[in-house]
Amino acid sequence: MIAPDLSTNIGPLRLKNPVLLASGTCGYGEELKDLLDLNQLGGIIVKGISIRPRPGNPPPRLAETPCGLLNSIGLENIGIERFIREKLPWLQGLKTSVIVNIFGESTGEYAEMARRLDGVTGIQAIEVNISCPNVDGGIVSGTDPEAAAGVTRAVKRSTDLPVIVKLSPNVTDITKVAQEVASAGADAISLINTVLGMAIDVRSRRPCLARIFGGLSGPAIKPIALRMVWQVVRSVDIPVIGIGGISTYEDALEFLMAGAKAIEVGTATLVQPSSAENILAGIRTYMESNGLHRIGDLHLHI
Amino acid sequence: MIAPDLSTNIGPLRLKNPVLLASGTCGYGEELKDLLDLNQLGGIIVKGISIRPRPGNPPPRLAETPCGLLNSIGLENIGIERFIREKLPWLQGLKTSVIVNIFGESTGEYAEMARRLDGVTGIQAIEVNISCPNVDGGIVSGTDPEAAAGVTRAVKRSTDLPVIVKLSPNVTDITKVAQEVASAGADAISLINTVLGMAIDVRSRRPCLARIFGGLSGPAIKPIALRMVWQVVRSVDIPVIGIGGISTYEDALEFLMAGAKAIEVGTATLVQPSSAENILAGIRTYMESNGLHRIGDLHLHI
Amino acid sequence: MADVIGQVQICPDVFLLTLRADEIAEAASPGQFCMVEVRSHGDMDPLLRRPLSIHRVVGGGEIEFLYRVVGHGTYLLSQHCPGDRLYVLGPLGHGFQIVPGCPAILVGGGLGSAPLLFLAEELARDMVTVILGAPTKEELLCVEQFTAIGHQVLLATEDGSMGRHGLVTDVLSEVLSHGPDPRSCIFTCGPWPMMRAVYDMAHKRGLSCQVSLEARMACGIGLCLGCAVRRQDGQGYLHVCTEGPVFDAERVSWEPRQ
Amino acid sequence: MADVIGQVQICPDVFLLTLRADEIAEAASPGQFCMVEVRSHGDMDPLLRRPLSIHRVVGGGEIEFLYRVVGHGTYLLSQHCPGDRLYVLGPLGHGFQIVPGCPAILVGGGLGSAPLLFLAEELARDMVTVILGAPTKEELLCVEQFTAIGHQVLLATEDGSMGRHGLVTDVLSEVLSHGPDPRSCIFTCGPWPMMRAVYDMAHKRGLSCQVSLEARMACGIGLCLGCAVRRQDGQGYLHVCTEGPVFDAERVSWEPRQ
Ligand SMILES: Cc1cc2nc3c(=O)[nH]c(=O)nc-3n(C[C@H](O)[C@H](O)[C@H](O)COP(=O)(O)OP(=O)(O)OC[C@H]3O[C@@H](n4cnc5c(N)ncnc54)[C@H](O)[C@@H]3O)c2cc1C
Ligand SMILES: Cc1cc2nc3c(=O)[nH]c(=O)nc-3n(C[C@H](O)[C@H](O)[C@H](O)COP(=O)(O)OP(=O)(O)OC[C@H]3O[C@@H](n4cnc5c(N)ncnc54)[C@H](O)[C@@H]3O)c2cc1C
Ligand SMILES: Cc1cc2nc3c(=O)[nH]c(=O)nc-3n(C[C@H](O)[C@H](O)[C@H](O)COP(=O)(O)O)c2cc1C
Ligand SMILES: Cc1cc2nc3c(=O)[nH]c(=O)nc-3n(C[C@H](O)[C@H](O)[C@H](O)COP(=O)(O)O)c2cc1C
Ligand code: FES
Ligand code: FES
Repeated sequence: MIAPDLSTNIGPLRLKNPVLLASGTCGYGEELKDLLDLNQLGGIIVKGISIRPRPGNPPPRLAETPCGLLNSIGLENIGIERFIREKLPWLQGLKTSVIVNIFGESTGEYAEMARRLDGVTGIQAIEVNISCPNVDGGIVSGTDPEAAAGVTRAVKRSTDLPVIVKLSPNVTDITKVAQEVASAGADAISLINTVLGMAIDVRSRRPCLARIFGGLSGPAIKPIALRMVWQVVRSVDIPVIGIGGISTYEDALEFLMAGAKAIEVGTATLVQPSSAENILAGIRTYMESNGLHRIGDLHLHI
Repeated sequence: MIAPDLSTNIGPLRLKNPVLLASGTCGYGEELKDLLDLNQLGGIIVKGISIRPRPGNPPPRLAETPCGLLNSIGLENIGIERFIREKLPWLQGLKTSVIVNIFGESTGEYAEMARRLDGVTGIQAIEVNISCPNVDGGIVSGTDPEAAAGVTRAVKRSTDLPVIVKLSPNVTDITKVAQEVASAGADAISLINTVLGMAIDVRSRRPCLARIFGGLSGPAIKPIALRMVWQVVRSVDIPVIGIGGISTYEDALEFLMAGAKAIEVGTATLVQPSSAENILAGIRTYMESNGLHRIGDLHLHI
Repeated sequence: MADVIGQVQICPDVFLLTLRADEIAEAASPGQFCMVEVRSHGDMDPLLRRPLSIHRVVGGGEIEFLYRVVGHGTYLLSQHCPGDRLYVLGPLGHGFQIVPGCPAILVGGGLGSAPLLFLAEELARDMVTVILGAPTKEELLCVEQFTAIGHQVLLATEDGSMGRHGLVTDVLSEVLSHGPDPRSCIFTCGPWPMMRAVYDMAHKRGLSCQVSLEARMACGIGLCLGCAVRRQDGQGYLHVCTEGPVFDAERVSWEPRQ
Repeated sequence: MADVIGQVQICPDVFLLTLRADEIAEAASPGQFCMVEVRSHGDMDPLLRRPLSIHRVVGGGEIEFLYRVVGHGTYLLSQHCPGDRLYVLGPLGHGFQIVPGCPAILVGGGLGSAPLLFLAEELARDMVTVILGAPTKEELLCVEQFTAIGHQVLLATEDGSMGRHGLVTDVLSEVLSHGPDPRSCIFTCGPWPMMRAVYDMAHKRGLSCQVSLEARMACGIGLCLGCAVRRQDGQGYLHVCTEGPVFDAERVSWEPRQ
């Protein structure tokens, strides 16, 4: 038996395997160092950063729902300068791909961050979050195909790093946004970010989150995410990274079978820090026992 | 202690209490007669009917997902004439509100059905399904505000029955559709219908549903539904009926607190046929022990 | 609500669950099924109950289910112990139609013997041939129970470890080659390809054949219309929970499933 | 993975869970917590683990949690029996900072005594006053355990069924009215309004006060940034799981929560 080749190409970015940690659920990597061997994974996408530090939203920021998690963190982060100074050095020691997730309040801010990251050693790609539901105006650029394309173009112009654009699921037609982003030059698309939701605490008679709405993640959203990945894979020519509720290797296989070239593990890491390792091991075993040699062999052609 | 008044007005339609059975999950009522006392409930919304009988989609039509159910029934139904002849007589014997859910392939078909139901005894209202994800073209009128308004106007013109328009969640901005539908004269809005999703069986390496995509229902979608109900309640002046993942009385209270005037129980009835009764009992007890007199008292004003 | 009375592991993946459920036991007939809760109360996942055929009704209001652990739902079910209580809805659906006085041939593959034992017990006084098959001897189920009733029991295993080396359909073909009574009824339950082969043989010889079908179910009582199977006449679909699970095989489309 | 060694119901809603977890027992210090799995393996719901303070470390690598069943998660936890295994992540967070030689006043309301017992044991050789309160006598927890260590234990119940008729803060106010050692440290855990009142008293008298805070947590290890509480200095938020759960009360904003 030949050991399967788990490597996968996300446009110009080569990953040693298709299992990534999703932004906002793995901190800046170091928090996980005793709990998970990051070097085994395809890569890590660090917590979304912005130009200036952001304090985030007032608490409560979390609520649990059936098979799901609502969050309204509000992109709390230390800002791009402190990230480069304080967090990147540790990440540079990793033997896996480091992808930086960026969020801007304007096209200009996105471009500025891309420029700032360009040429910095230890960063293999940028993931552009145009879809955060938890900051004012955050979701707009993710739901308007034109605006999404504008951000994509600006970022592409400002960096030579591979650019992955991360889409919001809170749209009528995800394929339109995907096509615009692809035409605008994105190297890859990742999806989905969280689904806008809310919960009410009937004991206290108040919304569970201080900001009322939050982003839904976890197994509950997996069918929605998988449907959108399936649609986008069939409507653009660039690689697609699948995200949403992936907790087991079977979940990951669903996305790879739908045509995703890689997957990101989000909420599952919060629940069980070593989830990504188990998922990777499960994919490998499945490919071995089904005689599949390459990640692409998993893709269903229907 | 004064017993709480559970009655609620959905525009011109007065319900004895806010608990309804959702279309497509309670058959034509008779199937439940030994399992649930329909006369205790606020009303029943029968399986969606169309002008002509429809065979529905090929199997498999169902798949289970975490805390959710995917279905692609495809509106299998016996058509409006056989419904009136064969199913309505039994429903006429009920002492609860009977609401007929209609689906048309064109605005004309919707109007024709509304006309056909107008004046038929034993029907208290029409629920207009502009949002079925499981039939070709079904979702379009639900995601295009203009088209939704067109269907609403046509139905309103064709009947004197109260008209409830049921919205699809698969849109970027639910408030736009809601506002259009309200301006077009709808007496009430119900939401949400199912969320478009899919699942893949990794053993057989095939999509779980023959039609690949299906509608996601059940507890998994509750946070999405609640968020949309909250948004719509705050953007239109007509009554809103909340639907989506309601399984317990706490779930129902979340929707009533968000401002819904009534709720529909869907998938929960499939799982446990008497769910609606338990939910109703729970609402009553909660109101009693919190000294609330009317359904409207539950509404949070934030 | 039914009390769990027993949960016995029969072979590596197969369990026998006994529930106390007087009303179901009273009303049940062979081929009917129940929707059985698998999760613990208050849990939300897995959402749906699981359909299981009534394997037997035993003295004093008890019902038995014979089931294989194939996924999370049946795994959870196997974790329930005496003392637990489960929601069970049943008996549901249309079972086997017994034609009194006609010889019966029961053909079960693997877990397909689950509903057939109940039938065999009801047929106790008739002429009955039971044909059971499985991949290996270990997976042959209920052989003693069928034998105890006094019926003729013929066995087949794919590895030849017990009975005939081959498939149940090989045995059936031999049985039928002796020119069976034309009033014979075949009753079958098992994997789809097996039932299809059994139907083909019955159809060729003009024998009546009743099949117990499976389909994904959400409600089990006709509410969701999810449990559709194609009709042979092309006129839409049959619903396994209300019109079945046992059907005259002539009504069902045996086209390969997509 | 930790083995469940014991699960004892202490009073109607409160359970004492004992787990075998050598490494956690070895490393734990008072005030730290663990993220404890509540569901059964393979289940998806409830999704998250639950944060619970380490109540005690007992001989031979065992840890105890004292917890109240308040919702579905803690209910499920209470259903786990010896023989079960649970995923447990810990010890997590920053615990109480013991200042050797300084008198300590421990103030616990209701379940707030959970983390204080471990602290009391570590403080065994110091001057310690323990003040415990609850609505009723039945809900006063661990009184014997605190007494057994040899500390002075003062009690208050809201219905007067045991100790002083009133709140723990009434007792604290009396204790402090005697002009306490200015080096005294107050350690407190309990409902937010109680901790706030305790902080106010300490602040007025210039005494150091450490509070053990709660917040909704998803990860417990600094990944999600969900467990934020406002800083007193207005400069954003503290994170309960990594910077706490025990904080110098002067760092925390005591503005009423929205
Ligand atoms: C009327 C009827 C009677 C049945 N009687 C028995 C019986 O007596 N003994 C027995 O062992 N099994 C019986 N089954 C099948 C049983 O319902 C499924 O094995 C069970 O639902 C699987 O649940 P799971 O969560 O363990 O598997 P899942 O994780 O849901 O699925 C695992 C595999 O099992 C198959 N499966 C799942 N659910 C169903 C379903 N509802 N129908 C058919 N296949 C399914 C899927 O294709 C999948 O590949 C019956 C099914 C029906 C419809
Ligand atoms: C660091 C830390 C240590 C803790 N130590 C203990 C302890 O030793 N003993 C103990 O009984 N409890 C402790 N708690 C609280 C405990 O985590 C919650 O009671 C538990 O998570 C509730 O879960 P549930 O599913 O039963 O309730 P849910 O159904 O989730 O909620 C029921 C109620 O409990 C409250 N609640 C739920 N989760 C949390 C949470 N993570 N933090 C705070 N409140 C919550 C909610 O406001 C809600 O009204 C601690 C919490 C933290 C953050
Ligand atoms: C607590 C939390 C914080 C998140 N922060 C970010 C972020 O900073 N940037 C981003 O692009 N996505 C963020 N996400 C979204 C996730 O990366 C992921 O897209 C989403 O959670 C769906 O995947 P999952 O179901 O596996 O969690 C966050 C999600 C969670 C739960
Ligand atoms: C099996 C099934 C069939 C349905 N059929 C219809 C239908 O005919 N017409 C309609 O308007 N909605 C239909 N729905 C949608 C439900 O009425 C409801 O809007 C949706 O399931 C969300 O609610 P729930 O989570 O409580 O099930 C159907 C849902 C299910 C699960
Ligand atoms: S399972 Fe619902 S109709 Fe058959
Ligand atoms: S709980 Fe996740 S950061 Fe504190």
